[in-house]
Amino acid sequence: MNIKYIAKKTGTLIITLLIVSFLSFLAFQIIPGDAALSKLGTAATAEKAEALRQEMGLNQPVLVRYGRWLADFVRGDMGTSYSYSMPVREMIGSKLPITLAITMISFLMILILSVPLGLLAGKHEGKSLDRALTVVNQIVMSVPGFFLGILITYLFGLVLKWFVPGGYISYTESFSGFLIYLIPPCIAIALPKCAMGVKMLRGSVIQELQSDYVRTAISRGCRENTVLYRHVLRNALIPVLTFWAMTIADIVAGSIIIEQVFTIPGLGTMLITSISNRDYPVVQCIIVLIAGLVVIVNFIVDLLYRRIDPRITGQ
Amino acid sequence: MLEIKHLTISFYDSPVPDVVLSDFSMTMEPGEILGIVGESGSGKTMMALALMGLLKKTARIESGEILWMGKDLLRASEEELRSLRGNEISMIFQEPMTSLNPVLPVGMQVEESLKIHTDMGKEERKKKALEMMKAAELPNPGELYHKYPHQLSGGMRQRVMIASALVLNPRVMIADEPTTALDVTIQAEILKLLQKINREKKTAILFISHDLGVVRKLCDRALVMHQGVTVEQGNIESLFESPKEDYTRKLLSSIPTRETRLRRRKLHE
Amino acid sequence: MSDTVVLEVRHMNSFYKDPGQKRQQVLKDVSFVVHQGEILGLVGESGCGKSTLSKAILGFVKDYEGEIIHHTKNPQMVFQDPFSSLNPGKKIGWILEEPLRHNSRAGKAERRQQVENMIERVGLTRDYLERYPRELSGGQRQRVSIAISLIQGSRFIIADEPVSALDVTIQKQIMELMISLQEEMGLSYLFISHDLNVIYQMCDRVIVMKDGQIVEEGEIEEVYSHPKHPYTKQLLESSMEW
Amino acid sequence: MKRKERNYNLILGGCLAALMIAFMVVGLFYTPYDPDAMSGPSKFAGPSLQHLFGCDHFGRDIFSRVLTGSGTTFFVAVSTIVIGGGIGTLAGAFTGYFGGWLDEILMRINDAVASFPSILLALVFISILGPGKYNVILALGVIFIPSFARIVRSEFISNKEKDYVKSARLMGASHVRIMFVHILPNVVPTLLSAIAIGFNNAVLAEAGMSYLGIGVQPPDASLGRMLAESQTYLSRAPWCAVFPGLTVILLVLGFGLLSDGLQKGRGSVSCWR
Repeated sequence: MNIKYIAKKTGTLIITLLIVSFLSFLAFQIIPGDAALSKLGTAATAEKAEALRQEMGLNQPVLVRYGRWLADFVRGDMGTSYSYSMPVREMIGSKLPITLAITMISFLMILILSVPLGLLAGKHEGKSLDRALTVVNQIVMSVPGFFLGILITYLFGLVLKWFVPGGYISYTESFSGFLIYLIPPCIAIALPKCAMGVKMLRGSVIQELQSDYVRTAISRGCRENTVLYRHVLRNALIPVLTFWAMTIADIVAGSIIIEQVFTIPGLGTMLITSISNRDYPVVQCIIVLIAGLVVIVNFIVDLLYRRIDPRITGQ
Repeated sequence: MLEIKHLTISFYDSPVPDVVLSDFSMTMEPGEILGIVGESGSGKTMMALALMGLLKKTARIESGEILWMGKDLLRASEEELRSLRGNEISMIFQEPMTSLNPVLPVGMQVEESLKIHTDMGKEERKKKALEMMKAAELPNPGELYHKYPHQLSGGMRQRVMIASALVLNPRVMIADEPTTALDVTIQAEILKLLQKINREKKTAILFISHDLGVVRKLCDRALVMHQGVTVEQGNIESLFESPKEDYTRKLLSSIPTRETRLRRRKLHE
Repeated sequence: MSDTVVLEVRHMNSFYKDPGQKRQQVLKDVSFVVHQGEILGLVGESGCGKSTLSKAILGFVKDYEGEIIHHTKNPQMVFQDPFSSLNPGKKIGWILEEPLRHNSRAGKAERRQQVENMIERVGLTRDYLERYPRELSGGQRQRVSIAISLIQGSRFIIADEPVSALDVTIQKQIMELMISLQEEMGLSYLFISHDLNVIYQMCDRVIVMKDGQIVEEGEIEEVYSHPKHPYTKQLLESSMEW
Repeated sequence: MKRKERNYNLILGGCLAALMIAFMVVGLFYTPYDPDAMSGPSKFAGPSLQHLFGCDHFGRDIFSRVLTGSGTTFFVAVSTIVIGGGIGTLAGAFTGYFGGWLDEILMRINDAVASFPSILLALVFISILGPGKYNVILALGVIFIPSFARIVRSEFISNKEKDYVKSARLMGASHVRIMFVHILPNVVPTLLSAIAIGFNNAVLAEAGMSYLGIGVQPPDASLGRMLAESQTYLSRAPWCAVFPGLTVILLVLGFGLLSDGLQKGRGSVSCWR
């Protein structure tokens, strides 16, 4: 029934992806210095550099180069790393599952924790339970994820010895060991975001509880919980949905830092090394991938919005 | 049927409690239309909300009784109150747009009371809801059943509210300024509908309004309120024809009518 | 009775474009005049185009066809919602003085004098000048709105549902104030309302609008006792009956 | 009318934020020890009266280093807010007030930029500009423009629709006067709250980037870098991590509460980063 709407949204999605990838591409074209020079390193001479520029197509207009790069990218050729002289695709391919796993686990943690707590706090607004939660929330929210990571490493890794800091287990070795090792870093990412999620949902529930339709529901004889779950929850989730979409993007960004704390060799670690090495093809590829992820998440949220809120029409 | 005795309500929003309703008493008989008239801040809405148990947390009932069939609702358990709401007493509000849940289809909201208070099956509920929507003079109930509130006009939304309030055939319906947000022509239709319902279903209506003209035409009896105090009460005729209190007189003389005018007209030829 | 005209509206058409939807005509060939010293009522239900019309007359809406000719300087407006028509962050005195800062060469003391005179003219005392809008009641704010519209010496005022948000007793006071000012100063009003009784009490002539068109126009008594258009009849009946 | 309840968020947040600002400003001018002076004997010394926060692996006084580090953080955060908030407010005011196609285009760009995590965008900037204090300021400043622009714009749009703006037009006030004399003062509470959150985001972003080694570079001291260095000696000297971390937490907590307090009673749940 909504095929037209979805088709329209998909069209917008593709255009956005094109723009975002073009901007990312462009950003790395204006880097001071010359890709050919950085690739040649100390062996650079004027002639060699010129020849390499020809070979790499650096003398052609930006749009042509973008088109070529995009075509290659879509075909799976994501360029070659300057530092390691190996295809970026291979380098990234093995790291991507790690970052994806971190993102998914953290996001699940956030959902599982923040929805019940947010509802609970909102329902009991002003009571001691809500006040205690709010205070804890406010403090947890202020802890930077990487510092939380350090604290967790110290307390649970070094003092309690529940896990071995730095003892990363690759998913090719043992998948369960891999997942277990990811739990502490995911907690470090999830907790502050979770606190924000609770705050958002609490605020949203409180606001919705004051609305007129709640009064109507009570006047029909609804129980408190029926009011909360049948009437309020769906309305309260509408503003929180945007927050969740942003959270996924934030988790990916947060994982870049947390990977450093727990020495996990994921995309983030590679991104940081590549930035320090000025290994632009790798940096560019990772940025484009993350940007793509953000755009796609927003696309999904848009579709979800329409499912949850009948007022949104497909204009 | 319904009797309120010496009801006093205060708000505790500020350090000094604010009395919004003081020593309010009234009775209501089955099948009558009782009007409560007053300007903003007269406490008329607070009284209705207290009746339904819908007061804000910062409001407190200081004293008094609300007797329903002889039983004091203020001392009743939450469960007992709940079984009355939507079943014996129901309510419609001023803003039909915000009073309906925006994310639920209209049909579901009309039949919600049935779901709560009866053990009717899905089909039976739907049948009853459609019947009620028809009684509320909604065109095309079958189609409207699946629509959402934002797809309806203001007048239709208020009809949906009325249908949902009457679906269990309650003894009393409280109508809090039900036509204030509507255009004159729509207002007239809704008021006619209320009158028809009162006549056909014998539903008593507690009609709260600031509009004396409407109260005069619709109600059997009325109460005039001012700043939380009942100024005067009685049947419509005596209240409007021979008001005893100054405030009532002032209120009556302020209504814009077509019998008086405030200035001499200028004529252009 | 002078026949000087203060406002002419000729063959006005206005369109509204919904994003993605078709163009809708909000005003259809609307023409009328307001005479010096008269109160012209404009009645209609929500969506009939009255607010577009008033906005266009004051230049807030520029997207229209036709002619709007003012024969007075500085036409002003009294708004419906007294809570939003006064800047919440400024004192009444500051707000009242603002038009003088732009339009008069008077010095500070002189401006202050004018402001004080005006606030008393609309039935408030000088100490209101030091208050914020939120400290005033609806009726008092509407008095301030009227003062603002008059302080520049305007002779023509559009009053857009000026008493609709008020309680009846306050409503009457504001209507009486508007009438006494009108008589003293020889003002002309375009008085917009949805309440036929209010229009009846205030106005000399009335225009009935429906779906962007003027369906009936004439002297109050004539229109109210012998309505010609079926819509006018329906309106009158709805409000008579209730 | 109501709202007599005490605004604890505002009081507590205000005090904490003021305390932290004082701490950071002091850090710009004064430290009890030279933050870079190494000392063999006090290597890994625990917290004591001489060294309140203890010493690190070079025997440097952590209290002094936290002071200068916070000073740097303060400088970066304030400069970021000045750039982002200043340009963002102007852009938001003009686009919100006038609307039109320029507004459309700017908001599309805004939406796109704002849906990306600021750290990620900062990484892109840094990978292009190179690390360092001023590049961090530039990167964060530019990245924060859209958030401010969006907030100010939506406030201007909702104010623009109010009758008092029409009334001001009828009074003869010019557009610029309406924007900055009539509307802007009503936007200030929201703007202050946004500034508090923006400050927090700047602090967190700077700390994160410095932790990764691509933010503030030595010799500038920075809390993030201290945290990164402390990790190697975590089991031996946890205080090397705890005190810089605690400083960041208190800072963020203070400004977070402040922002909440400023927003209280305004009904909006902030969704901002």
